[in-house]
Amino acid sequence: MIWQQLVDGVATGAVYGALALAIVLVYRASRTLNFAQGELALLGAYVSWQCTAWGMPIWIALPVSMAALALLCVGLERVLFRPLVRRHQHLPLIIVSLGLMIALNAVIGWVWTYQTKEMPALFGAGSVASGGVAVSRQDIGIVAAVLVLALVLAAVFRFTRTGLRMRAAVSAPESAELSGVSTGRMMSLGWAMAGAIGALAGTLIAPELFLHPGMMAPVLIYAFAAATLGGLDSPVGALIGGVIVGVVENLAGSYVPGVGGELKQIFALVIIVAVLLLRPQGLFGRKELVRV
Amino acid sequence: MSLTAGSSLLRVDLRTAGYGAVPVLHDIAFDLDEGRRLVILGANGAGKTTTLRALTGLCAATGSIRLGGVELRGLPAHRIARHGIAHVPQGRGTVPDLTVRENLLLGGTRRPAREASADADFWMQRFPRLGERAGRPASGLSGGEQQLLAIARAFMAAPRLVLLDEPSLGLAPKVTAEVFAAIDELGRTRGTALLIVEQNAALALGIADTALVLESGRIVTRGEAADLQGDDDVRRAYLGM
Amino acid sequence: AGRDDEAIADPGQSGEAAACSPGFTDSTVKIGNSIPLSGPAAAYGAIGTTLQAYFDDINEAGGLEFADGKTRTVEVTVIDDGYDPAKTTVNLRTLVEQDEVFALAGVLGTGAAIGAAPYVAEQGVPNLFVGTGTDALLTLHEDSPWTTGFMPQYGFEVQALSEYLIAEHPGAKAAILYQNDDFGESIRAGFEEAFAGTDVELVAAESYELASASVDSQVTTLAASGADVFLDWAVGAFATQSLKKKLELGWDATTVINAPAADATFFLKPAGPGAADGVVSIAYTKDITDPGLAGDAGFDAWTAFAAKHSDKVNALSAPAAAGYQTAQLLEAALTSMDGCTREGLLDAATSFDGLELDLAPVPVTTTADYPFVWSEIGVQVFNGENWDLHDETYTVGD
Amino acid sequence: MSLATQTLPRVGRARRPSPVEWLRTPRPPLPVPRWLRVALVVAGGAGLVAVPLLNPSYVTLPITLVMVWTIVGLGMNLLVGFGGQISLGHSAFFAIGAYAVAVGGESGLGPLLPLVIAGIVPFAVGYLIGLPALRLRGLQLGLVTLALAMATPAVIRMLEPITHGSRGIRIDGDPPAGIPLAHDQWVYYLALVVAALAYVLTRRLSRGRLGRSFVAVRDAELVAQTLGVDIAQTKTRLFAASAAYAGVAGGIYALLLEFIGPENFGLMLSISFITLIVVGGLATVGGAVLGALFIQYVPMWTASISPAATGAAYGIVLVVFAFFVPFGLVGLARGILGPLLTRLRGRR
Amino acid sequence: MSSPLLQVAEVRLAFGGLQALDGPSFTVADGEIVGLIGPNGAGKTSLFNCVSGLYRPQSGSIRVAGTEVIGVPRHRVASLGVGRTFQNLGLFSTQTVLENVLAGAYHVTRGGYWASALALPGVARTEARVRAEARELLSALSLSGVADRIAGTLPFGTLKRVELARALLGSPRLLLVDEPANGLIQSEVAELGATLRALAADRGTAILLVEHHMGLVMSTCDRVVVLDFGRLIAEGAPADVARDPAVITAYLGTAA
Ligand SMILES: Nc1ncnc2c1ncn2[C@@H]1O[C@H](COP(=O)(O)OP(=O)(O)OP(=O)(O)O)[C@@H](O)[C@H]1O
Ligand SMILES: Nc1ncnc2c1ncn2[C@@H]1O[C@H](COP(=O)(O)OP(=O)(O)OP(=O)(O)O)[C@@H](O)[C@H]1O
Ligand SMILES: [Mg+2]
Ligand SMILES: [Mg+2]
Repeated sequence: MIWQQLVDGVATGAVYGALALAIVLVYRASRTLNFAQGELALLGAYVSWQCTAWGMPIWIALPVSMAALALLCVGLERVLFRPLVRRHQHLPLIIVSLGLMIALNAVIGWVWTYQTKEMPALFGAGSVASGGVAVSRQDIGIVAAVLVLALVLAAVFRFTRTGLRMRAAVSAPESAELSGVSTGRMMSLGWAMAGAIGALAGTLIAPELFLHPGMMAPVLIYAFAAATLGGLDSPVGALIGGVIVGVVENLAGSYVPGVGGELKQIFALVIIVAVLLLRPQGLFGRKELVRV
Repeated sequence: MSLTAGSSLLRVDLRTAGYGAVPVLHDIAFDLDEGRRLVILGANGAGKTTTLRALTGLCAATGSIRLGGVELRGLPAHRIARHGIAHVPQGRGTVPDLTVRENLLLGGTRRPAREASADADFWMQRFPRLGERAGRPASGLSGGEQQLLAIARAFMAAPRLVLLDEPSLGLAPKVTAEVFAAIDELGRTRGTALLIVEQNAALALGIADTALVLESGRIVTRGEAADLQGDDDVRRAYLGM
Repeated sequence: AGRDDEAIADPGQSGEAAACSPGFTDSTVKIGNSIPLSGPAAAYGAIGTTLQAYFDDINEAGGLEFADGKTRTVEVTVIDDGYDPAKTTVNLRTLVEQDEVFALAGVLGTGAAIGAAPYVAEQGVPNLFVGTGTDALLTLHEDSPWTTGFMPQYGFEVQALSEYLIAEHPGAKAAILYQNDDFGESIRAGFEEAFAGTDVELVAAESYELASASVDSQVTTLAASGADVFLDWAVGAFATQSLKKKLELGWDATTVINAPAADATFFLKPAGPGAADGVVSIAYTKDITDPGLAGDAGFDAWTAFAAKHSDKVNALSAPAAAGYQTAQLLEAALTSMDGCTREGLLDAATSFDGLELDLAPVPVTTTADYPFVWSEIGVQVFNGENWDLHDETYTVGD
Repeated sequence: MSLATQTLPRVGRARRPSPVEWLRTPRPPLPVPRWLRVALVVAGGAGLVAVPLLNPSYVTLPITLVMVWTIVGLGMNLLVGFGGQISLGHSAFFAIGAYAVAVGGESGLGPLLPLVIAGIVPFAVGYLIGLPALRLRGLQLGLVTLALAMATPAVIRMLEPITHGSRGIRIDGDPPAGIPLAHDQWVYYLALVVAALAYVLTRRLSRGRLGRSFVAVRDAELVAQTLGVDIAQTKTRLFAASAAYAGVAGGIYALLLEFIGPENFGLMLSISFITLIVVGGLATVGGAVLGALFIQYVPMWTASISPAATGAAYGIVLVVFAFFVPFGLVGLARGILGPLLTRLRGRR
Repeated sequence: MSSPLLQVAEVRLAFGGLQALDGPSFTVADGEIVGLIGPNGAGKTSLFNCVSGLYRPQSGSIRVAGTEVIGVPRHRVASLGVGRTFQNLGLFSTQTVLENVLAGAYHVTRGGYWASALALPGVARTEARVRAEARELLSALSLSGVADRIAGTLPFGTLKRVELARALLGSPRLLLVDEPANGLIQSEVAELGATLRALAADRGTAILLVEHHMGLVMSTCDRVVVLDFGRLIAEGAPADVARDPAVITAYLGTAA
C-alpha cells in the first residue's frame, strides 16, 4: 500500500506543483502573490468544460481555455495589478487579489451553478495497474505535463534573453526600462503564462477533484506551501515542492502515528512556517540580499 | 552654441518638466551634435537630475525632445532607450538580482548575442573590479562598484547618446579618472555623444565641449566648456577656487 | 433576558386581533427566512426561493384557507445571510422585530438553529424546519421547544442504515470514511455502537479534513482493509471523489452514503459510469431525478410547479425539493393550526399524523417531544441511473 | 551659492490634477481645531449612547458589530498599517478571544472576567506567533498568517474537548444581575466602552516616539536598528498587542451572538479584516471606524443590489476601492474636508 | 586624549570567499575627525556596517568607549553613542523630513507602551523638547524649508543632509558618515566641511568620514586611514597620506 500512497502523493503533488508554477510566474513578474490564482485556474477549468459541453474535443478545448485565461490575465494585470505594482503597494495588491478571488468565485458559481460537473479527462479515463499499484492515466499525464512545463520555463528564465529581461524588469524596473526593456510587456508576459498554466492545471485536475466552485480553494493553500517550499521564484522548485508536499502529506496521513487525516490541513501551515524559518528562500530560491 | 542644422543629434526644447502638478523645470532648450559632449552644472536641487529624467521619459514634460529628428517626448522610457539614448541614473542604477555579467548583457540585449557578449568581456577587462565579480549578484557590490557597473551597462547598448547623472558619485579618485578616460575614449572611437551632470566640474569641463548652468530649474549660463572654466562665478561655485 | 420592547407588538393590545400574535392578521400571515443566497453555500438558497415561489402560487390563487375558515395570503420574506452566522443573527432579529413575521421557516444550518434558540424562545417565535439534523437539537428541545429540524436526525440515519446492513448484509466488514469533526466522530461512534453485538463489524476508519483537496489516500487505506461495506460519510464533491477512487482501485464493496451526498445528479453520476452502482442511502425525498416516477401524483405536482417557476426552481435540485417539502410542511401546519398564536402554529407543526407530502416517500408523523420532521424513513439503492426504494421503512428509536 | 539655495519648486503654471490624481495624492491629517474636536466627541458620544435606548435590537446589533470590527481594525492598523507586518490571520486571534469568553462563561466566571482573558490569551499567543514572524518579511508573513486563518476552523474542531468542535458553544450574553439592560443593549454599551478605550489607546501608541519606531520598522528595518529600535521586541509586541485587540473584539462578538462554532471564523473573516484597514486607510486611526462601517454595511448593500452577485459585487467594490482610493476613506475624507477645515481655521 | 573612543583591531570579514575586510586596526579619539578612504570595494562601508552591528566580522574586535560591539545586538549599538549615515541613503521615504529626523532621537528618549498608553506627562514633554531640537538642527543644516516635505520627493544632495541631521539628533559620540558630499557642488562641500569641523570642536563628537572627495578629506580630517582590499595600507596626516606612493597607486592615481 505504501507504493500506492506514494504514487497518489506524486500525482496530487504534481497538481499542487502546477498551480504553484502559476503562482511563481506571477511572483516573478510582479513580486506579488496572486490569491486569485486558484479561482483563475478554476475559471480555466470551467471554460474548458464549457467548450466540451459545446461539443469541442477536450484537446481543443484546453488550448482555447489556456488562450482565454492568458488574455484575461493580461487584462487583469494591465488594468488592476500593474498600477499597484508600480506604486509598490503590497496591501492593496493583496486586497485586489482577494477581492478578485471572491468575485471570480461568485461569478463562476453564478454562471455555472454550484452543481458538480463532469469533466472529460485529457489523457483518457481508466488506469494502469502494475504490481498492486493503480495509477490513472490522467495522473500520469499530469505529472508528465507539469514536469515538462517546469523544465521549459526554468530554461527560458535561465538561458534566453527574454528570461533575462523578465528578471531585470521585476528586480529593478527603472534600470530595465533604461536598458530598453518594456517592463510592462514583461509583466504581461509573466501573467499570460501564469493564466495559461493555471487553466491547464484546472483543466487537468477537474476530472480528479470534480469540477465545482469550491474545487480550487483547498488546492491553493497547498500550492502556496509548494511554492514556498521550492522557493517562490523557482519554477522547478515549485514542481518539486509540490511533489514533496503531496507525498509527505499522503504518507504522514497514513503512517505517522497521531497525525492521521486530521492534521493534513495544518500540515500545509507547518511546511510553510518551517521552510520560511529554516530557509526563507526555499529549497531552490535565491537568497535576497539587502545592502545598505 | 553651434546650431548647425543636420548634424544636430539631440534638440531639446522643454517648456516645463516635473513630477506632480507643479513643474520643476522651465524653458530648458539646448542642442547637442553627434559625438559632442555637454556638461550640466548646478547646485543641489537645481533640477539637473530632473532634466535627464525628462529626456528619457522618467518624468512628465511639455515641449519637444528630438533625437535625430524623431520626436521622443511622450514615449515610454524603454522606447526612448531603443532610439539610442542610454541613461545612467543618479544612485544605484544596477539590477540587483542579476549578476554583474547579466547586468552587462542586459545592457546589450538589443544587440546580436555574440557582439554583446564580446563587449561585456571588454568592459570586464577594462574594469577588472567587475571582471572579478562577474558571477556575483550586483546587490552585493559596493557603492562605487555598482556605479561602475551602471556606467558600463549604459555603454553596452552601443547608444548614440549617453546621459550620465553624476558618474563620479561614489567613485574613488583614481577610478573617476579611469572612467572619464574611458568615456572620453569611447566617445571618440564610437562617436557617442555625452550629456553629463557632474559635481566634479573641473573634470567634467575637461572633457566637455559645451556647458550649461542650471539654477532653480532654469538655464542661467551657457557656453563653451573652456570659457566656463574661466568664468569667475563658475570657478567660485563649482571649482572651489 | 428580554428587553421590554415597545417595538414588538404586545398581544392583547389592539381590539379585534386581540389574541393574535404579531404577523398574523385576518388577511395575511408573514413568514421569515434567512438563507445563503450568495457565497459558497448559495446552492442552498434554493430552499428560500422555492419556499417563496410556493406561497406565491398560493397567494395568486387567492390564499390559504385556515382552520377558522378565513383565507389569508402568506407573505414570505427571504433575506440573504451568505452563511455568515453574524448575518443570520441580525437577519432573524430584523425579521422578527422589523418585519414582524409570525414565524421563521426553512432557515439553514446548525448554528442558526442553536444560536438563535435562546432568542426565538425568548420572543416565542417558532423557528420551524431548520436545515439541520444535529443531535444537539434533542437536548436543546428540552428547555427551548421553539426550534424543529427538517433533516433526519443524524443519529436516526445511522440507526436506520445499520439496521438495514445487519439485515441485508450479515457478516459484513465495514470501513468508514468521515469528516474530521465531532459530527463525523459521532457518526463513526454511532455505527460502532449499532454494530456491537451483531455479526457486522467496523474494521477500518479514516477521517479527512473539510479543507483538504482530495480523499484519495484515505480511500486507498480503507480499500486495503479488505472491507466489503464502505460507509461513505464524505460530504459534497469528496463523496464523488471517493466513489471514483473506489472504482479506480477496483475495491468491490457496497457503498452506504450519507443523505446530503446521495444526490444522483450532483454527486453520484459525476463519479463516472459504474462508480455509484448499488450505493445505499436513506430516503426522505422521492428521487426527483427519476423520470420513471412520472405518473406519481406527488412527483407530477412537483414537476409542474418546477416547470412553472423554471427561472427560479431547478426541477433536479435537491435543495429546491427540500424547499418544496418545507413549504408543504408549513402549509399543513398553517391550515391545521388552532387560533392565531405562534403557540398554535408550533403545536400544529409538532402534531402531524401521517401527513402525506408530494415528495415524501413515507408519511410524516411528528410529536411534541421529538424535534425533527422525520421519525420514519426509507432506504434506497442506486441502480446506476435512479434510486430504487427498499420495501422496509425504519422508525426512530426502534 | 550656499546650502540655502535649496528651494521649494516655484509654483509655476500649476495644472489642475485629474480626479484620479486627486484621489491618489497623499494628504496630511486634518487640522481639526480643538473646539471642533471636543464638540464632535461630545455630540457623537451622546448620540452613540442614545442609540440602543431608542432603537430595536436589529438596529443596535449591526452597530455593535461595527464597534467590534472597529476594535479589530484598530489593532490591525497598529500592526499592519503602522508596523508594516502583514497579517491575514487575525481571525485566529478573534476566534481565541471568542472561545475564551465562551469557555470562561461556561465555567461560570461571569461576563467581564472572560473578556479580560479574551485579551490576555491572544496577547500571549500573538507574542508566540510574533517570534517566528521575526524571520519573515512582507508577503511571506502574509502567507503564513493566511495559512493560520485557513487552519483555524480545523483547529477549533480538533480541540473538541474545549471547543465542543463543530457543535459549537452557546454563550450567555446577558448582563450581570442588577444591570437593567436587555442583552443587546448591554453588549452594545460594552462594545462602545471598549471601542472608545481602544481608539484612545491606539491614537496614543501610534504617535510620537513609539509610533515612529513602528514606521521605522516598516519602512527600513536595518536603518531602524541602527537608530536603536529593537526590531524583535517591536514586532512581537505589536503582534501581541494587535492580537489582544482582536481577542477582546472576538469576546464581545461571542457575547453578542450567544453561539459560536468553527464556521464563524473562516477565511472570509480575515479577508474582511484586511479589507477594513485598507478601505479605511492604512496607518490611520480613524480609518478603523470607517473601514468597520464599510465591512458591515457594504456587503448588505451589495446583497440588496443583486443577491445572486453579492460576492461579485463585493469583490468589485474592493478592487475599485484599492485601485482608486489608495489612501482609504480617511484619505478621501482628508481630501474633501481638508480645504473646508483650513478655511474654518483661517477665519478664526 | 585618553583611551580612544573607537578602537578597531584586526577585523576580518568575508562574503563567501571575498575578503571584504582583512584585519585593519586603527583608532579614533573623541573630537577627532578621521578620514577613511580607499578604492571602491576596499571595505569602507563594510567597516561601518561592522561598527554599527549590521555585519558580523568573523574575527577581530571593535570597541566603542571600551565596550566590544561585535556580537552586541544591533539596536544596542546606538545607545553606545554611535550614529551613522548611509552611502546610498537610509531614509523613511514615505515620511516627512521632520519625522525622519525625529526618528534619530529614539534611543535617547524614553516612553514605551505603558507611558504612551497612559499619556504620562513626561511623554508629551519629551516630544516637545525633541521636536524643538530637531527644528534647530534642520535650520542649522539649512533644511528648514523642507521640514514638512515627504522625503522621497527631495533631491539626493538634500537627503544626504537630512540623514546627517537625523544622526545628530541622537547626539552621538561617534559619528560615521558615508560619502556626505555626494550630490553637492564645490561650495556646498566647503560648507559641509565647516559643519563637520564645528561638530567635532563644539560637541567633541568623533567623526569617521568615508569620502572620495579629496578636497573635503584633506581640509577636514585630522588623520586619514587608507584601506585597500580590506587591508590598511596607510595611516597618518592627510598631507602625508596623499604623498604615500602606495596610496597614489591604489587610490588616487596619477591624476590627483
Ligand atoms: N519624485 C519627486 N517628486 C516631487 N518633487 C521632486 C521629486 N524628485 C525631485 N523633486 C524636486 O525637483 C527639484 C529638482 O530636483 P533634482 O533631483 O532634479 O535636483 P538635482 O539638481 O539633480 O540635485 P542633486 O545635485 O542633489 O542631485 C527639487 O526641488 C526636488 O524637490
Ligand atoms: N552584503 C554583501 N554581500 C556580498 N558582498 C559584499 C557585501 N557587502 C560588501 N560586499 C563586498 O565587499 C567589498 C567591500 O564593500 P564595501 O561596500 O565595504 O566597499 P567600500 O569601500 O564602501 O566601497 P565604495 O567606495 O565603492 O563604497 C565589495 O567588494 C563588495 O562587493
Ligand atoms: Mg541629481
Ligand atoms: Mg561604500
